[in-house]
Amino acid sequence: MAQAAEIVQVFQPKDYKSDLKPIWCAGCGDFGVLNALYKAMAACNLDPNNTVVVSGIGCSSRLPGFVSTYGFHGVHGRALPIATGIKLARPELNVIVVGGDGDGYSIGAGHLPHCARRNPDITYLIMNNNVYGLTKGQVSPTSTIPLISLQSKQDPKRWKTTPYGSTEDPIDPIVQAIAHDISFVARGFSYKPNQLADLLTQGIRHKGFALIDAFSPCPTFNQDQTDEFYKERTYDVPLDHDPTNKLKAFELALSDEGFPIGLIYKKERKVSVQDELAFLRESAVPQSLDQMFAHFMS
Amino acid sequence: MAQAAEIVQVFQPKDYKSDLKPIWCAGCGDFGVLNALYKAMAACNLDPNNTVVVSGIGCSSRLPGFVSTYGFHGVHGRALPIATGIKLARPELNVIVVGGDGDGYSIGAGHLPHCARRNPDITYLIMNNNVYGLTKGQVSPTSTIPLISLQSKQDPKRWKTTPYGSTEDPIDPIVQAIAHDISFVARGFSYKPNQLADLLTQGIRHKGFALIDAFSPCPTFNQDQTDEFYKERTYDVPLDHDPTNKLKAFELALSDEGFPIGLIYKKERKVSVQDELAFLRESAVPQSLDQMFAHFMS
Amino acid sequence: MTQEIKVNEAVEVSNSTDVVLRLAGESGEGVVSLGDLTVQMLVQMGLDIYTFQTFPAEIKGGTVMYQIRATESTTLSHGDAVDVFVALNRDGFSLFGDSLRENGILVYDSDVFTPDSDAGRTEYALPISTLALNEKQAVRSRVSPEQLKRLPPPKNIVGLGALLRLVNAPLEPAEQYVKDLFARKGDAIVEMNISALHSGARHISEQIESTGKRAPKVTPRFDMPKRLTLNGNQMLAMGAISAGCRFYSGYPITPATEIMEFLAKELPRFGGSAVQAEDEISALGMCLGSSYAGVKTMTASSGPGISLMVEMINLAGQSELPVVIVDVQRGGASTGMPTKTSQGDLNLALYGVHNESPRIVIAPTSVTDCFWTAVDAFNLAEAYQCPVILLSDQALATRKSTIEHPDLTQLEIIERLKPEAEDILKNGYLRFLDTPSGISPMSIPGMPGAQYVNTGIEHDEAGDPGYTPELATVSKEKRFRKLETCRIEQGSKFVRYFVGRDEAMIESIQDTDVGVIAFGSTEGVIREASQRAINEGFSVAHMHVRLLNPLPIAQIEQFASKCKTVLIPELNFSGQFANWLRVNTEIEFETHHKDEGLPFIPNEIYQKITSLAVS
Amino acid sequence: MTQEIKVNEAVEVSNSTDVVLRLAGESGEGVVSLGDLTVQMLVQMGLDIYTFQTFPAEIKGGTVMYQIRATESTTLSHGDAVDVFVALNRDGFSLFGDSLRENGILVYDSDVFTPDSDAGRTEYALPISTLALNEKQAVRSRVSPEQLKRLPPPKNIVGLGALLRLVNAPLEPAEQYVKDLFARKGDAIVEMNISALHSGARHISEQIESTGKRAPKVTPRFDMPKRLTLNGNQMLAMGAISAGCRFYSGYPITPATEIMEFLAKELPRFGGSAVQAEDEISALGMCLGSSYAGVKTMTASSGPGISLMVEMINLAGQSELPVVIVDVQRGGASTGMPTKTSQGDLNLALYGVHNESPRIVIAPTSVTDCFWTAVDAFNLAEAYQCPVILLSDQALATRKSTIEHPDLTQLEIIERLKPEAEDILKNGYLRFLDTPSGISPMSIPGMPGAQYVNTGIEHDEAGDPGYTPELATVSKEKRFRKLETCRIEQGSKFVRYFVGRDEAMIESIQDTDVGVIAFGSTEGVIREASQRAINEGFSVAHMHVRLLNPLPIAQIEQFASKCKTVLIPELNFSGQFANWLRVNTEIEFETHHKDEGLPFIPNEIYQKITSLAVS
Ligand SMILES: Cc1ncc(C[n+]2csc(CCOP(=O)(O)OP(=O)(O)O)c2C)c(N)n1
Ligand SMILES: Cc1ncc(C[n+]2csc(CCOP(=O)(O)OP(=O)(O)O)c2C)c(N)n1
Ligand code: SF4
Ligand code: SF4
Ligand SMILES: [Mg+2]
Ligand SMILES: [Mg+2]
Repeated sequence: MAQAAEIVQVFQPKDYKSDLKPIWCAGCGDFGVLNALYKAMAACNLDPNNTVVVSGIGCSSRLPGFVSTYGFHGVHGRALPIATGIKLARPELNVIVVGGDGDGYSIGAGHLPHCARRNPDITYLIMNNNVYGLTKGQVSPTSTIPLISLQSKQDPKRWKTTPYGSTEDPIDPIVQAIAHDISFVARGFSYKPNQLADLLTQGIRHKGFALIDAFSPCPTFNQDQTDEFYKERTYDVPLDHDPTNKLKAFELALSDEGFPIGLIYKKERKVSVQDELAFLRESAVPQSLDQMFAHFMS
Repeated sequence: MAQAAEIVQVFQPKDYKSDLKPIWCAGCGDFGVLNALYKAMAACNLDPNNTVVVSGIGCSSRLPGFVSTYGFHGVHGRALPIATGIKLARPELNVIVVGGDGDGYSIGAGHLPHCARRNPDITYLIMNNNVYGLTKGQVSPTSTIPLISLQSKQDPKRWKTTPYGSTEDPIDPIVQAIAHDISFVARGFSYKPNQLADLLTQGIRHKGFALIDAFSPCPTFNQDQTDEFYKERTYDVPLDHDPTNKLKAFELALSDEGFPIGLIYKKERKVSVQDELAFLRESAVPQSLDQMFAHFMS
Repeated sequence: MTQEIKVNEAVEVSNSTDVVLRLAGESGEGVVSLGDLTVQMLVQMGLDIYTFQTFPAEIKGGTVMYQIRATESTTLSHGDAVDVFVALNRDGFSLFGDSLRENGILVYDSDVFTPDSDAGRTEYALPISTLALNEKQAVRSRVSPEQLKRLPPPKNIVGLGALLRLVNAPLEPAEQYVKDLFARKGDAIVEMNISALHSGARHISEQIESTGKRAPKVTPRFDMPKRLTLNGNQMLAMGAISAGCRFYSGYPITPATEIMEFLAKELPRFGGSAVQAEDEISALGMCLGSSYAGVKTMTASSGPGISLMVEMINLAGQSELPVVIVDVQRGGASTGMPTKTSQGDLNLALYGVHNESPRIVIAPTSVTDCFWTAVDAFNLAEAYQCPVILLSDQALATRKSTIEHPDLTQLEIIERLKPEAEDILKNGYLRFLDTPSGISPMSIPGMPGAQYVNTGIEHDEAGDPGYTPELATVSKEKRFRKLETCRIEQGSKFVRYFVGRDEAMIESIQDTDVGVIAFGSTEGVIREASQRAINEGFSVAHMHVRLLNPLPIAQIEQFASKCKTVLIPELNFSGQFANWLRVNTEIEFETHHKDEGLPFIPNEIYQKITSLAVS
Repeated sequence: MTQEIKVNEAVEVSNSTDVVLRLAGESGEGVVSLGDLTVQMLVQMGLDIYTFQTFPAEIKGGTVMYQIRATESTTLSHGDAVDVFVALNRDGFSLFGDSLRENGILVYDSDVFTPDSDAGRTEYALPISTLALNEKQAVRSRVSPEQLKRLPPPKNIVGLGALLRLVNAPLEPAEQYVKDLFARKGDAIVEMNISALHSGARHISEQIESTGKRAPKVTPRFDMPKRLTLNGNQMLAMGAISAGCRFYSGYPITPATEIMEFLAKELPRFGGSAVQAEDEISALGMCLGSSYAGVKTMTASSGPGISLMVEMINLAGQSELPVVIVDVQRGGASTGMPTKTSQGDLNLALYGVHNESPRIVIAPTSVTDCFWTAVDAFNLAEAYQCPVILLSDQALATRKSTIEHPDLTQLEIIERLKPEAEDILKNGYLRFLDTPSGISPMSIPGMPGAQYVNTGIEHDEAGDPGYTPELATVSKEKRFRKLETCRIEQGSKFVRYFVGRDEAMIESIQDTDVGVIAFGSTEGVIREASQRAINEGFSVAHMHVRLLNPLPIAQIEQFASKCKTVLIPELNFSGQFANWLRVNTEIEFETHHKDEGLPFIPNEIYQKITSLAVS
């Protein structure tokens, strides 16, 4: 049997391109991310018919339209619950979630810890441009714009709802992800596309919930965190970093020396909710409708 | 002037008792927490007229009815935004938020990191009973009930929506709070009331957002995490612990040896949103309505 | 030890055919378990049961009330005045005692309080604690000190004995029941409880002998086939499973949680799963994901949770996803009165959407109908590919009722329209194909060549975003056309006509004085009330509408045309159903609406009907 | 360098009193800035401006359209057919070109595309890029190579010159404007731009000379006093500040974000603050907190965000907190059509609540009215202590209009009723005191002895939880009584009557053939349409309702009684306002409703009015 020739369909990155042309601005970081995703999907040989790409709302969340798989473009901030529902209903499907920093860390922030607790086998790719792109340039939870005095010269058009700078500290999505005990936590960068493709490949292959936060600069609305900015400040995760050591992962993420790119934290053997539910279904004694009613007869 | 006698009203714990009798079950941990709160309020000499206690929905969230201050008993999971609104509108008021683990960590989870970013000067007291009390016994994000097989003897009545155990890992609220960079993170225990009163006192005095997670067992619906359970597993934060060292705080919180009680993390000099907004108001050049209109005249 | 008590057949027994018992006392003090026990016994006696409970919002403390009506024929409501009131404390009596009928019987726990006496009623003192303690003392020597310490005095059983005696019921079935219940605790405990049963009975018997007053007598029907005893939440959950629901996600909320509790236990046995979500938004989100993936799915909540779902329901309507959303309505706006009942969420179900996308709204009418309405909900969701909101309510959800086993051979299951593989190959695939019915074949992930992006953005037939005025018009019309298709295909199936208690054909309704049109859980009480009016010579007909949106307009107008006056009774503040009729129909009517947290009682509807017939 | 161009006064000039310009092209390619420049110049010429824009949902790419109507008297709509269409690419023309009137003028960027020619219209080729590049080349030697590299060719200014010439406008004001605009960039740049202005003008002039076709002529009114040029969002924000709003929290969403952007900049100058929340639930939560603490507060969003606020709005209604919630309605259900307009959220505003708690719903009718309606919203919220939902829409919000400076002496500010310190001392304090008006004095933290717990649970006058049927009834009636008080006190202030363009008294409306009743942003277009009908001899009156809940029923019924036929036009799918009238009034009417993302144009309403007058 093992010898029997099996026709294995081998997909190329281009097979994941849909007919819709991305509507992103020229120079948007999301193009690089999309290409990395095509590559990762090919590397994992995902069948487009058995794959669903789920998103919320935002520039980045338009991505499902640009891949040839099944897609679910939901409402703002709710991609994770929707994706979890898909995975729990049909564990054999490949489920990939994409979206923006606003979508995932602001309005969607309440779902992240709970998705981490469930650890479904889905891959979550955040295109982190440190700004709200689609609504044209407001602070996001990852924006870094310190408060300034009213007299200062900062261009108020750049940060539209915080013209004098933000009164809020940015979050650190990686530290937060480790604290939530997400079982695969990585950082990528749109302008390091091969590495990003590799991280996505690992994330898709990882059995459990994988979060890849990818810097994906928005040249239209964020002139602070540009591609240049990140090119200068990112560095590869040191080779000797042990991602399975949580405290070390925190230490790496907290360090002040720029942004490490690569796999930062990994928790092995964390059970996935779809497996636990399958276990319950399989260990249950099947029942007929009549048997169910019988409990209440008297 | 400094010598002029000022009549300083000194409040006693009993002054914070309202006429409503708590409706909690006999033996509920929340009684101890309430008493600790009375003490802490007295220790801080809070004027009941200038103090607001805000809550969501749950057994614990009924607390505002039992104190003699102003109170806001809102909707499930939204106490932090409401409290933030009060503080930002009237920075001179003392604002204390109380509620349950479900209220704060489940439906309210999305507000926690953002309140941390803002760091308003409010004190958040979570009565953590590891269960949904008011809805009569479902898992909360802090419940620990491992999945079991259907054949096992676990009493399915105890965990009503997860009769075979939970498919989700519990969160660690302390690790999460440190990751969110909440500027004062402590753990208390209803059955160590003096220590809890002391932590609350510190939290109220702390300038910024303070979170105190207090174990407050629910004898009616949680027979796993009882007062006995916690009496056996809690210990005082070691005297040499440096709460201002974030990595050390993580290390303490992550350690497997039971639950440290005391101040675990503290971030000094984190600016509060109410101060930043005050700064903006103060540094702004005041404007009349006519001046505002003038910008658009032509 | 068990001493036979002969019933004095000479004592006065009302010849009413049914009896209404009401128990009230401190929550957590055994009211509910005594009620449940009593129900059990009455069911075993072959009687029909219909309960009504109100709980305090507190976990412990507060006053709980448990009303049981038992009849020889099918019960349609919890009744009007109470025949026997069992007050376990003073608060219970003062809060809920006013429903005791004139000449009714008050049993009170004389260990706890003594009511001010009232000439109109008969009062029986029952020192429940003392009697129970005596029974415990009696077995002291037969159990270990350890066991004795943990042994609760059998207060419930004392109460049960008294209640059974009061309604003239034999004690044998209760004896058998008690034996089974305590068998594993050993003989001593069994005998203590049997003795307690008789002790309660004897204590009341003595007083009955002296006053001659007993409650209405209901004759046991021991030859009855077995029936189900269930409440609305349970029946609804069973209907969902029977309809093929295999995924549930929800967030706890009173009074809907029980549905999830039921499904969490049962679904795995049917190859399905239930997941507690972190909030209601996530719950419905998971459901939409699961439906998109091809699995039938449901969530249940109450007002506050449904409010949070508004955005997500709209996504389902706009992107044509089948999903069932149960709203177990509770009392009050905002947090309101979680343990009380209402029909106040009709507006939200109909209109709770920004801009407009289609949804179907249905409401079950009785405990039995909870089963069929759940089945209908899934069928409608699948057939018309849209959210279906099912409006139950607290009274219906917690109402225990004896019902027939639903005839499962009548179960018809509708599956959503799927594209054919051949068709996809030949013509490609358009998820939102514009069709005469508005219904488009829906692919599910895994179908080759039928990929599409499900989206809430306005979109063309392929699902691609588009904003032209033409597209906006055409695609909205397409989506709402499904509701017109539904109205035509389903309208007549979702109305029922009654004359008095009995179902009737519309053809048999002619020249009626008063026609009642209503929806939801009020069906039984209206049937009982109109039967009473008919018995007194009034001309009354009743139409109950189970499909609220799309509304069966033609059927409603036809019914109304046969009635001189139409009455619209409902349990909400502004008359939401009446207003919905104003929007959709030309009919004229009188309204009767209120929203105080309690279900209607028959007398209230009867009064309203007869006043309209007269005027 | 600047060569004077003489206008050939002999060329044909339509004698229409107004002109409609429409620009369309690739988003991000200068359409909006050319439009804004043109508006600026037309305003400086003393003309009245009324714009209408639609944006693509994409950030860049997609087609954007900018319509400008300029008139000598007050403009009430963006007009019907377009007189001059400037197409900057082929898509722009094919998507938006159909509105060009017969005999209209099409100007196209001949560097980009050539339209299929059409006998009916006049076509002017304008090689904008080439002309602009020429101008850039001409200053090459006068700027540094660095500067040259970053210097964009002055395409907008070329376009502006051409447009001004087309509408027969003098170039001097534009010259001055360009000088000021570029002054800090140095003489070379100033001169390049002035030259570009003339280059565009000259290029079109030559073609005008040859065809003799120019657009309708509008005579400048240079003596006009200064006016405001603003859109609805800006006026609304200014109204809020003027009404005393000192706290704002919101979450970005198209098309409401601009309100927050405005307030974030301005509020600190007035001693207030704006905070961007993590989501809409938090935004409204912060507002309720701030209102409870005694500060006037507002949030703004659009459909998806308002949907998320449903639970929190209900809390405000139930616990009687004043708060203003702005819904800038956009097109489509769910994510829908974010950059299009609609009046589709009326249902949600009226009924988006589980069970029932009071709220007020109002809608502004014009850019000016956005100011006053914002003021009203705060006053009503404070006066009746409940949430006020203000329904704006995308078209109104983004519509730029020249308006009079609002007369701030007319500003009346209402503050909430507060308890008197003496009274508290003497009688204690009951937050929810039941009063004849339903309005209770509201304390704020800091007031000694007036502590209470604000709660969404059903509660008594003190605010303590309670669930008795009596309390449920009494307290709900109390809360809804406020709406009746509001209806009586405010009803007549929130309706306006028009005969044609002009405001009228109800007394002057008699025996009218067609009465139009409408709400929201359609006021101007209806006034214009009915004026046109009146000019042609039809008998038309118009009532515009600014208060949707509580509805001024008496006023509406009175108006309707004076009209033979009533028409209800609105921009949504099912006729939500018409249905609301069915619920509340006895009047009969015809409806005209659609929801395709665009505002009405006058002709469409005119057609409807006249067809009804005739039939
Ligand atoms: C409930 C709701 N609130 C607000 C919006 C408006 N909105 C759309 S996308 C977006 C944020 C976009 O930022 P991000 O998620 O970072 O994505 P990006 O565009 O930067 O890729 C917002 C606020 C919405 N669609 N729905
Ligand atoms: C929107 C909404 N969803 C659900 C509920 C029902 N509910 C009330 S309290 C509660 C959880 C209570 O648990 P917790 O917050 O831990 O408080 P505790 O009772 O344990 O003190 C829930 C689910 C609600 N009131 N509102
Ligand atoms: S606005 Fe920014 S994030 Fe959006 S498409 Fe343009 S560059 Fe990308
Ligand atoms: S149910 Fe639990 S948490 Fe609630 S009052 Fe009782 S003991 Fe306390
Ligand atoms: Mg972003
Ligand atoms: Mg809890």
